[in-house]
Amino acid sequence: MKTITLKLVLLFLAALVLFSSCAVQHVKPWERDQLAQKKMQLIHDPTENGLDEHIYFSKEASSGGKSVGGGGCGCN
Amino acid sequence: MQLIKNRLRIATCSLLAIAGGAAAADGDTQLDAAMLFYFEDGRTDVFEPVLNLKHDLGNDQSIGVKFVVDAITGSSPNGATPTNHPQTFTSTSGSQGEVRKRVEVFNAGETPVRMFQDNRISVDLNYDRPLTRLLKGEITGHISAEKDYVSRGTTLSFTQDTPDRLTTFSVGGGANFDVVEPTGGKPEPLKNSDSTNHFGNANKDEYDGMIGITRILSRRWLMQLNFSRSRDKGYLTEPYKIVSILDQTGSQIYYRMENRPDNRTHQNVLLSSAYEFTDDVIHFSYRYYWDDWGIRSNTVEMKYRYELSEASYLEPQFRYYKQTAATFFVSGIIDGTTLPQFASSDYRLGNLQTTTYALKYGFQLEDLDGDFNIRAEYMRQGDDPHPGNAIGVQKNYDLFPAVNVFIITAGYSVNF
Amino acid sequence: MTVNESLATKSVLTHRDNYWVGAFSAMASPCEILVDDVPHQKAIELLEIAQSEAHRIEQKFSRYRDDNVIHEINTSDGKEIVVDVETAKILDYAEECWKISDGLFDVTSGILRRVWKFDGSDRLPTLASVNELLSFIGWEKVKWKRPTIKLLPGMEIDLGGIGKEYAVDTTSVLLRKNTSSNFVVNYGGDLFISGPRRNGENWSIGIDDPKATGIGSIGTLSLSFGGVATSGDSRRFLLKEGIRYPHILNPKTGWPVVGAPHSVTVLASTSIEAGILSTLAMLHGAEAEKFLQEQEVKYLISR
Amino acid sequence: MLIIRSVVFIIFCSLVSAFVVAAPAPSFTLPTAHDSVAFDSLRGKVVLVDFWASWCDPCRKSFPWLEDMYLKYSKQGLTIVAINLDAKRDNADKFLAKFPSDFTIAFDPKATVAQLYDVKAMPSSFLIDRTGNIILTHTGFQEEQADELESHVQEALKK
Repeated sequence: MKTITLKLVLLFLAALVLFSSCAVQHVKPWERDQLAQKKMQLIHDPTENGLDEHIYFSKEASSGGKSVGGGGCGCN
Repeated sequence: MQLIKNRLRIATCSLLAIAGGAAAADGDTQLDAAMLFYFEDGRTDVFEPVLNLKHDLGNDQSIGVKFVVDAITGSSPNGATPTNHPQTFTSTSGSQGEVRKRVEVFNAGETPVRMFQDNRISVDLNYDRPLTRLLKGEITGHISAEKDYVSRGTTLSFTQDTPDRLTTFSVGGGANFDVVEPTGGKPEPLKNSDSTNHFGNANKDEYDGMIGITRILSRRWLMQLNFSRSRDKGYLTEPYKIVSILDQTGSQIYYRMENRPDNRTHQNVLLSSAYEFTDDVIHFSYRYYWDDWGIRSNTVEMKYRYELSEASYLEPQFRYYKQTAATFFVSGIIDGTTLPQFASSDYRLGNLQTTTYALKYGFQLEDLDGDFNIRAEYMRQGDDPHPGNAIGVQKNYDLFPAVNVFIITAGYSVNF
Repeated sequence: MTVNESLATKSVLTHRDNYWVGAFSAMASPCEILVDDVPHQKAIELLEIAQSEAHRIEQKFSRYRDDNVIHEINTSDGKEIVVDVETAKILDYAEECWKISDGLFDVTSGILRRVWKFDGSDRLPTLASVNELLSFIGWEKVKWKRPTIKLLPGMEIDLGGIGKEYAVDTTSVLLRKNTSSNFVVNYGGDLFISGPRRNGENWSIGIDDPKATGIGSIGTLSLSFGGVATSGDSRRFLLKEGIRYPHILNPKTGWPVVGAPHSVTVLASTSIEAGILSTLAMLHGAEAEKFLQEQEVKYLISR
Repeated sequence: MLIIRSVVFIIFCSLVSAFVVAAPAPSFTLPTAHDSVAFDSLRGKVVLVDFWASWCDPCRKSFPWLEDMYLKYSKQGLTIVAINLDAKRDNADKFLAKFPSDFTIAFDPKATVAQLYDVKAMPSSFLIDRTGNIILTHTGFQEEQADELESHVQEALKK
């Protein structure tokens, strides 16, 4: 239990650093050229991601995290 | 020879586009297709084609439909532990009145597996639209069916941008209603596998919730933090999996059907990021998972997209996964001791590590629109073959034979 | 009403049998739009849109004006002319039509009218005078690379063969954007029908020539969707030694197409496609029917 | 709590930003493909200033629409200045080859004019009346809103 709390605290700290506005450049609307590219999407190949999620869902005890829902197979 | 009429039609379309605009705009339908071939240790083959269509409805709305077919033939460990004598399993497979009995014998030290064959078809629909200038909503529906399993689900999610569009909050929820229809009915929990009765189908429901925050950190850096929680209720046991009952020396005597709790709550925290160097992009994600079955896992995933030219790239991918065992995971139960309430020998609930290496190559062709990619992937699952809790003769055998999987994926996407 | 308004801006809107008829004159033809039931104000607005679009195209592409791009090109005397996007699209289109018709459709052939006067007489031009003109005809002699066009000195282009049909189609696109009611745009017999009437019935469109043969009805066409255009010899011809030379000139030979029908009416997706196909059918002379059957289009032919 | 407060704040902000503004349009002079365009020389005309970039998906939809507007209303006194904000001119040129246009294209790779206009999203349009006042700002491109914008253009042309 203790290690979980520790990990959560660490993640929370990471989040604080990430999402506090001081650590962040103010990227203007016209400066989104790089970010607008498909390859910069967090899930940049949704079809591939779907296939991978399906494999890991059926081969491992953990699932989810990337998007809401999913599952739905009685994989052996 | 193409009809003059048809060539005229094409020319006219681009001519009259001026009255409705300057030039033929990009197509508003996106097609993604992929085919996956999966080979596991020469014992399981999977063929899985995917077709994904997304259509722009205008006014920033879109609908999508995704078809997946999953054709599996092969075998997977049935839960029985390797032991010091041959093990024999009889399975019945029947179709339309004709019943076949199949006897399989596994040598001493071999891990028994169960043959199976299944085809799964799934259809997903989704629709998304803006609700205000900065708020978007998406609704999805899902249905899938295989021989012994039907799943139906729906999700609803929202994303809200801040006015500077640097931060996006997301929130979503979903529900899944599944029906498990084991061949011959579901067995009695922890009953002797030879004398168990089988009756009826079972339900399994899942409720999911998720919140997330995505932030633009710089012109080239995007990061996301997600928290999700799911609750599974109902029949979570694998109806065909068994647990070996051992004597004091660790030698197998008979089997019982496995049994799992009918509740499971699990959580994920996922941190993911995309960062662009001059042209290359690195994707990184870390996931921490925990549930009330005692399973904890850490997942690290990395993809590096190396741009070879304007029209091609190479993308090495790496993933490492490590989980701890469920509290009721056993490699066998000693005969005469009190039966636990729950027990499973499914290796996927034990201590487990998965390592995946992949190399993807993406390219465009001169005479054909669209993007192509092909990926070769090697995945290895394993853990200590001689765990400390092995009993007697079990110590002599490989309790966790490594699983080697080779996967080829080919993908194509085009706008029309 | 101000006096300086020219005749060209006059229009008449009448309401009959649950639809509006807006009539005006443009491109030397009577023009009208029929619009299924809309409020009066909307009908006025749509009529204004149609009229201004018809005049815009006329002004921009007529060869009778000296203030437009066609005049600039035709008086360029071998110099390069840079054209706007819309003109570029039309030139692309003309080039494509020339290609797919194997040279039968050619916007540079208009100058043949200098030697051919179809006045019913027997005064054929001399072979030499026709051949002399042929050296100034042929799209292959045009240097066209978007957005620049260069003609040989003495060459001219004439978009008369597609201008009216193009105006019908661009007007239809504009009307479609401004109303959900269905309508008919009819510019001097070239027309576009956007869809059936609200009561489910087709639009009835009168045609000039009741002697026509081909699809179904005689005298009126009953249509719910598509473009229609008619090409004809205007019953003008020359007659010499028993041979009738109709007002249909082959741009490759510079001579009339003997055996061409009086008129060909074609139904297609748009007015401009119907126009090109009907022109090509005329140029196929005695084989006009065969050509249209091969193209699998609906047509009416009058011989 | 923090998240809930942020969400409430954001929803509030998105409501507020729907207001129509009326303020004098900042003046500018920018290069075009062969020449330059000076805002001050457009006085007396209705001007639609549109900020765009080649990588912006909705801009692919707005461009044909702008061309359409130009063909329809330029005779009545509408001027369209589409200001490109690509850092690399190359990318803009490739886009323009695909979407040839008759209206004025200006280049502002350093985004100096974009900052004067406080551009909030891509694309952004500013409708400026004959007296040089911004009478409408519009972000993004949606077909439904385009019709509304067109009616504002028509009205501005009548004045």
